[in-house]
Amino acid sequence: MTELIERAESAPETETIELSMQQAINRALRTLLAEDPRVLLFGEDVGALGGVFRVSDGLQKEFGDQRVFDTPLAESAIMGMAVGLAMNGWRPVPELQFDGFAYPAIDQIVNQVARMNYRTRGAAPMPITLRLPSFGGIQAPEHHGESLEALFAHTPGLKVVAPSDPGEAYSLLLQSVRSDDPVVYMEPKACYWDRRPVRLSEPTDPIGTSRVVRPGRHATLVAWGAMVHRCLQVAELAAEDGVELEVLDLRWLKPIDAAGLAASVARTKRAVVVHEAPLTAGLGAEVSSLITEQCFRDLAAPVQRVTGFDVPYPAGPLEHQYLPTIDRVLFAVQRTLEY
Amino acid sequence: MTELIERAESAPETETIELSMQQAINRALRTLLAEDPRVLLFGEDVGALGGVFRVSDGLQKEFGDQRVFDTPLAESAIMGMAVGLAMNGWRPVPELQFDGFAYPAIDQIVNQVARMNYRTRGAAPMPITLRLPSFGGIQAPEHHGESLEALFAHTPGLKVVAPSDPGEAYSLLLQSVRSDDPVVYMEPKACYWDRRPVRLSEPTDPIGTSRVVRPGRHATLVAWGAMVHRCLQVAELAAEDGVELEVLDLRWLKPIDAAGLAASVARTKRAVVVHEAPLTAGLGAEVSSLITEQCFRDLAAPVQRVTGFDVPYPAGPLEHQYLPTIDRVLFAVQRTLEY
Amino acid sequence: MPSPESTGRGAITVEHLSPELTRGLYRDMRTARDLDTEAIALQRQGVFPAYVSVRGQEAAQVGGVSALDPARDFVFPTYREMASALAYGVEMVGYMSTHRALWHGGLYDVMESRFGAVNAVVGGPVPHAVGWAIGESLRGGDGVAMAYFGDGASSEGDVHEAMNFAGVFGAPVIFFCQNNQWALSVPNHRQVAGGSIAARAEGYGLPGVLVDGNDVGAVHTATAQAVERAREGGGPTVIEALTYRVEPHSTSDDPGRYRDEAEADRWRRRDPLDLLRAAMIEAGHADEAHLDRVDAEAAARAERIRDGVATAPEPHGSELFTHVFRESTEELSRQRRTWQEEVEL
Amino acid sequence: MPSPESTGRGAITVEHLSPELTRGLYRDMRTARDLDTEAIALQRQGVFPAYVSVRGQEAAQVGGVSALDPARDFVFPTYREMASALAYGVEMVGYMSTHRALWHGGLYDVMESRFGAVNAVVGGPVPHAVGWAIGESLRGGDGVAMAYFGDGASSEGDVHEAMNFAGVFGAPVIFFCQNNQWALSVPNHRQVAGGSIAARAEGYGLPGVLVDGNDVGAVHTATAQAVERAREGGGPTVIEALTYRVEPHSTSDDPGRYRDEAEADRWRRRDPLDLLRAAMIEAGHADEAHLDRVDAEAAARAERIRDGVATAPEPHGSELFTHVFRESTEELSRQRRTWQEEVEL
Ligand SMILES: Cc1ncc(C[n+]2csc(CCOP(=O)(O)OP(=O)(O)O)c2C)c(N)n1
Ligand SMILES: Cc1ncc(C[n+]2csc(CCOP(=O)(O)OP(=O)(O)O)c2C)c(N)n1
Ligand SMILES: [Mg+2]
Ligand SMILES: [Mg+2]
Repeated sequence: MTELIERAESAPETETIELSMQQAINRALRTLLAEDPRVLLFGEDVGALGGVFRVSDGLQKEFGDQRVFDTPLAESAIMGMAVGLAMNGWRPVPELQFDGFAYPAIDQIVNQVARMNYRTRGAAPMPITLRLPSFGGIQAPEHHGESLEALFAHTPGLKVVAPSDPGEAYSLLLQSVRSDDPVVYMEPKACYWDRRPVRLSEPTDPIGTSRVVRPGRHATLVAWGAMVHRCLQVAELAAEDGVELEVLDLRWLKPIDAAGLAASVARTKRAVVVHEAPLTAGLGAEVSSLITEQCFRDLAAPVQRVTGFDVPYPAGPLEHQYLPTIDRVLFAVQRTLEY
Repeated sequence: MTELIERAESAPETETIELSMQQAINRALRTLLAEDPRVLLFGEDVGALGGVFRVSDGLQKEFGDQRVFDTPLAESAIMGMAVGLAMNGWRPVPELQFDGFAYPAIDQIVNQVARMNYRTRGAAPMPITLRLPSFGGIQAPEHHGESLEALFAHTPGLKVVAPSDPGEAYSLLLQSVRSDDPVVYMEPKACYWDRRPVRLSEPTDPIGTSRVVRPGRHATLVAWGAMVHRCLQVAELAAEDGVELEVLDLRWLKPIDAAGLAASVARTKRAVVVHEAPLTAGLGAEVSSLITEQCFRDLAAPVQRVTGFDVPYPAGPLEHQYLPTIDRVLFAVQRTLEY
Repeated sequence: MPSPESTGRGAITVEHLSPELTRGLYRDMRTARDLDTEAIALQRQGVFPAYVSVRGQEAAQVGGVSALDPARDFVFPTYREMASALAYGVEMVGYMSTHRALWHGGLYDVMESRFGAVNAVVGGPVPHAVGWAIGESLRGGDGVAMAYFGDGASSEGDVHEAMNFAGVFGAPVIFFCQNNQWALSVPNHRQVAGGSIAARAEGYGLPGVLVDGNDVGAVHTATAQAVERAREGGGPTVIEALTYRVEPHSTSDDPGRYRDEAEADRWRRRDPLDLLRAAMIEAGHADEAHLDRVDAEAAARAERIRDGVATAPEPHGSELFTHVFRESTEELSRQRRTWQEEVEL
Repeated sequence: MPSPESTGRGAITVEHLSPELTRGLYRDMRTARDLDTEAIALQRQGVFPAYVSVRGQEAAQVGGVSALDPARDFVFPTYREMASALAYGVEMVGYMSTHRALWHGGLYDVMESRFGAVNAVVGGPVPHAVGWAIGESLRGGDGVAMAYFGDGASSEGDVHEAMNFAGVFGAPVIFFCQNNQWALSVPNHRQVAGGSIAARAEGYGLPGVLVDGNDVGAVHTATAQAVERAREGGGPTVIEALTYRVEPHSTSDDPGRYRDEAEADRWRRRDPLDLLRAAMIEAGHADEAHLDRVDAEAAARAERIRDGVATAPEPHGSELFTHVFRESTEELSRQRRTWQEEVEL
């Protein structure tokens, strides 16, 4: 793994190279640390270890333990510390080790980080990017497969993003850390090791835009993170039967690209939203509502939601029965086409 | 205030008396403490003070400080303690003093309370009712006007309820505390002092049912907590113009009464959902999606959402510009009627 | 260590302080006292929806904050830091407007004041102070962060996490606990296991100081020592200023339900302003005439602040949307239009 | 107080214990060691997705838990309590199945075992133990709760809140910290301000005991004293058993990135099983023949458990829905039907 990162490191920024998402994020962090001396990386085990997913591998060595450092094991203090660092002119990039361990920090995130700019009428902005390994699919222990996007998206003052491939991960992270607003950057663990040829490029699309990763005309599949790939698999299969599915990678989960959703569904007339989080009050409900509000007359069928079930995220053998399967998405596509 | 409670106390359980919601909840707690020696009430200032809203007034005196007691000021430990008490055979009824101070306890609520029964495959049930003074409308300080229902409803393993009047508050609390599942009982602060003639009655409707508080045929207004009354005001005004609005008090926010929503909207063809929480990823999106999924062919217009804005809950003078106003609901009704 | 004073008895001395300092302390404490009185009146008149009094805690607040340098330090307050704000030089109409509920965090500029926004989350701002202090060390600056919290707040996990972080990073931060012996209706012995917040410091390898919170000179000296140590790289200190909440928790509270006013009365009789006044005269730092003049100036300033806050304009509804983000979003612009069309009308 | 042993040197004695007790301790520690070895092998074979070793912590775990009474006490474990579970009498195929990821909390009956579910939230179960203990006092029972946590967990706010609650309520709970000197990649000196978790106890008015965690007799005795005190109404105790995590944090970890294995080697050479074996022979509690027999029995039992867990049936997909609520909901039944029709097929 180390060699791969080294190889990646030696390539100049514009070249197209094969990288995993974990390497791409590492590259982005390096770019950010190098370009802005106010950027600080910290969290549990992000220093010498380089993070449990090696995302910050080598960064402490390169930038020193004043820029990249470990904290004691306390999530609330990590986020609270980020607030104070921001108020002293830094641009904190804290990591919380896993999605499920963001819960102990929710008070600081919701009651402090998200509203400090508001509370101070703009005097104390919070240019904080919370890096959060997120979502499931890797047969991890309990609390290591959670999807918190609905909670973050519901919190005024936060922006939320989830990349789905290495190139996206790179440019979206640059965009997040350079933003003066707090961003929750959700890293889909299941994609960390996906290697793809990528061009490491500067962000070009504005914050809050989605992207069509596969055009189609019979229905739109909306997803983020690893579920984008699930949807691409489904589109591949459907294509064999002559059904052309458009796959839209929402990526910004707050602000949501309402216009992008409307543009796609106005053409396809049908939509299926797919996510890992449980159904009830999941972000799929927001996506479904936004589409319906904008495309009511165009819609040929109600927006379908294919999501995790309303059950706690299960252990290994049941994980793949919990997460949206290809079959479930196909059934939903069929339902919407035959409605 | 004390005299009112005393008067309420002397009335036999079946009589119809005038009570505020705060008194009705007090009565329900008294009933519960008396009927089941395993019920324990605890939290910040619930003992001698009787709670900042006097909801537990007199209960420590009546049942002793072993059944009704203050804890130190630490929300996470309050909920964590509830878990341990439940595992030792008690039926804990913790209070967290205000909605915004539930955030420090979210880890214990989501990662522990909500999934202990699941984690132990049914060996360690969590018959915990979290009483949470909730929602806005009383010009309170920051963090005292928050609406957390979307977060709770999204959490597998929790049930969530919000009463809208004193009689409901009474019977829904009996039902919540007697349930073997964890329930978040959200008390609409703005309704605490609303006095109404009520019949204190045993719960009859099953958990997860809504109720129609005003029948109508032109559109359905869906709400919970204090917004039910806002919707009733709107219905009153609309009736002057010959528009008959049905008002549905959702009350159970998890499980949601999908069938009740469908039955109403199948008749009225139109729906407006009203809540205090911010729009994006609020529970209104779930309600809207549930209605649309079930009544797609019947719907004459997309479900309208009238909600708080996507901004942190504001201070006094702006509160009433943040919360859904009568005008905003009327505009939405007009939009759906004219769609 | 707890002196007999800390039980609500005994006089104080200011012999060890400069007359200039004690005069400044007296002026700020007196002004805060008068402003507090005005604020309670404003609440009774319905101008403030509620108010949290600092009465009796002026020595703890002014004594501590006066050891800081507003040009390089940074204060992280709770919701009960009016006298600290005043003594630190915060623009007080802006500060008091939080009590008129004009804006939750207050209307002063927190960055310019180097005094954080009013914070209602008990314990919540304490890790901010530690983060700020760590950031100060990283910058190579010599500023010190002051984290205020109450005896009740000491029970919160955040305070522990913050102390541990501060210890591990050796951060220049003062953990300043105003132990006013009540957390709303809960007294110390049902709140603070072991009975002392200062005593917790040792467990983190930090110095802990218990000081008579009604003795402004003692508070000032203890804080000045801690600030000096922090500034010189000696790391954090925990200070516990033992005082008493002589007023109700807030104007909405009814302490008759939970405490014996005899105890409060004993503390009322040991008023920090009276103690300071007597000590100043005894030490020859001022005479009655001087102090009377200061009293008059304080009252006048308190009135000006009162008038300012009572007549301050309400924020415009559009401010709902202005400060949510630095870079706003289309969705929020859309909601703002809805507000304009359907609420502002 | 820290003895020279706690730096990884020195022999132990069991003279003060009964031969019967030390034989039991040896049997359990040996069985746990063998089961640990089997578990690491199962992980390498791909049967376990991951495993967290207890190697080197058997004395801390078995010594402590053996002071409890499984008929009336209750244990609240973390994710690294295999030797405790075994010594406490938990059904071990059910316990180990958590490592095969068959069910997150394990498949043993936690209420019947009086041993809580495997809990992955660092610090999270500590307040549960306090709640249980408060409930026990309220019931008038004489059970004691045991809260396990690590040195890393001591940084979490929950642990502080729990200790403070326990102190205020005088709850019969043992806060048992296994200080294995590492929290994943973070060593004590970057984790525990002040350097000792036991030293924190005083700040809560509680007794704190630092004990050599590789000396099973010392751990047992310290815990037995704390249990007795708690049972008699004397309230909580904080015990810090100083030991060392000789293995990686988990089978997914790579300690070469962050620590010098020379230190780990020193601790490996001070193996708690070797120490106990030597001390038993010296004290005449057992001879080599007896211990060899126990070794053989332990190995055989570990193999049986290994076989049991390796061949245990996977849970049926319908269990996704079975335990969410005691009283399930229509919505969940509908989702279960979706699962049946679209996933189970
Ligand atoms: C996290 C949190 N929980 C609960 C409250 C409600 N509350 C406001 S003040 C208070 C008591 C605080 O006591 P203390 O920390 O001693 O401060 P004091 O009011 O005495 O200055 C409580 C419980 C809050 N503001 N924040
Ligand atoms: C709340 C929380 N944060 C982070 C983690 C990730 N994590 C798992 S174990 C661990 C280190 C724990 O160290 P310690 O408490 O010393 O226990 P040990 O593993 O040494 O037994 C971390 C950071 C977690 N499980 N829970
Ligand atoms: Mg106090
Ligand atoms: Mg450890």
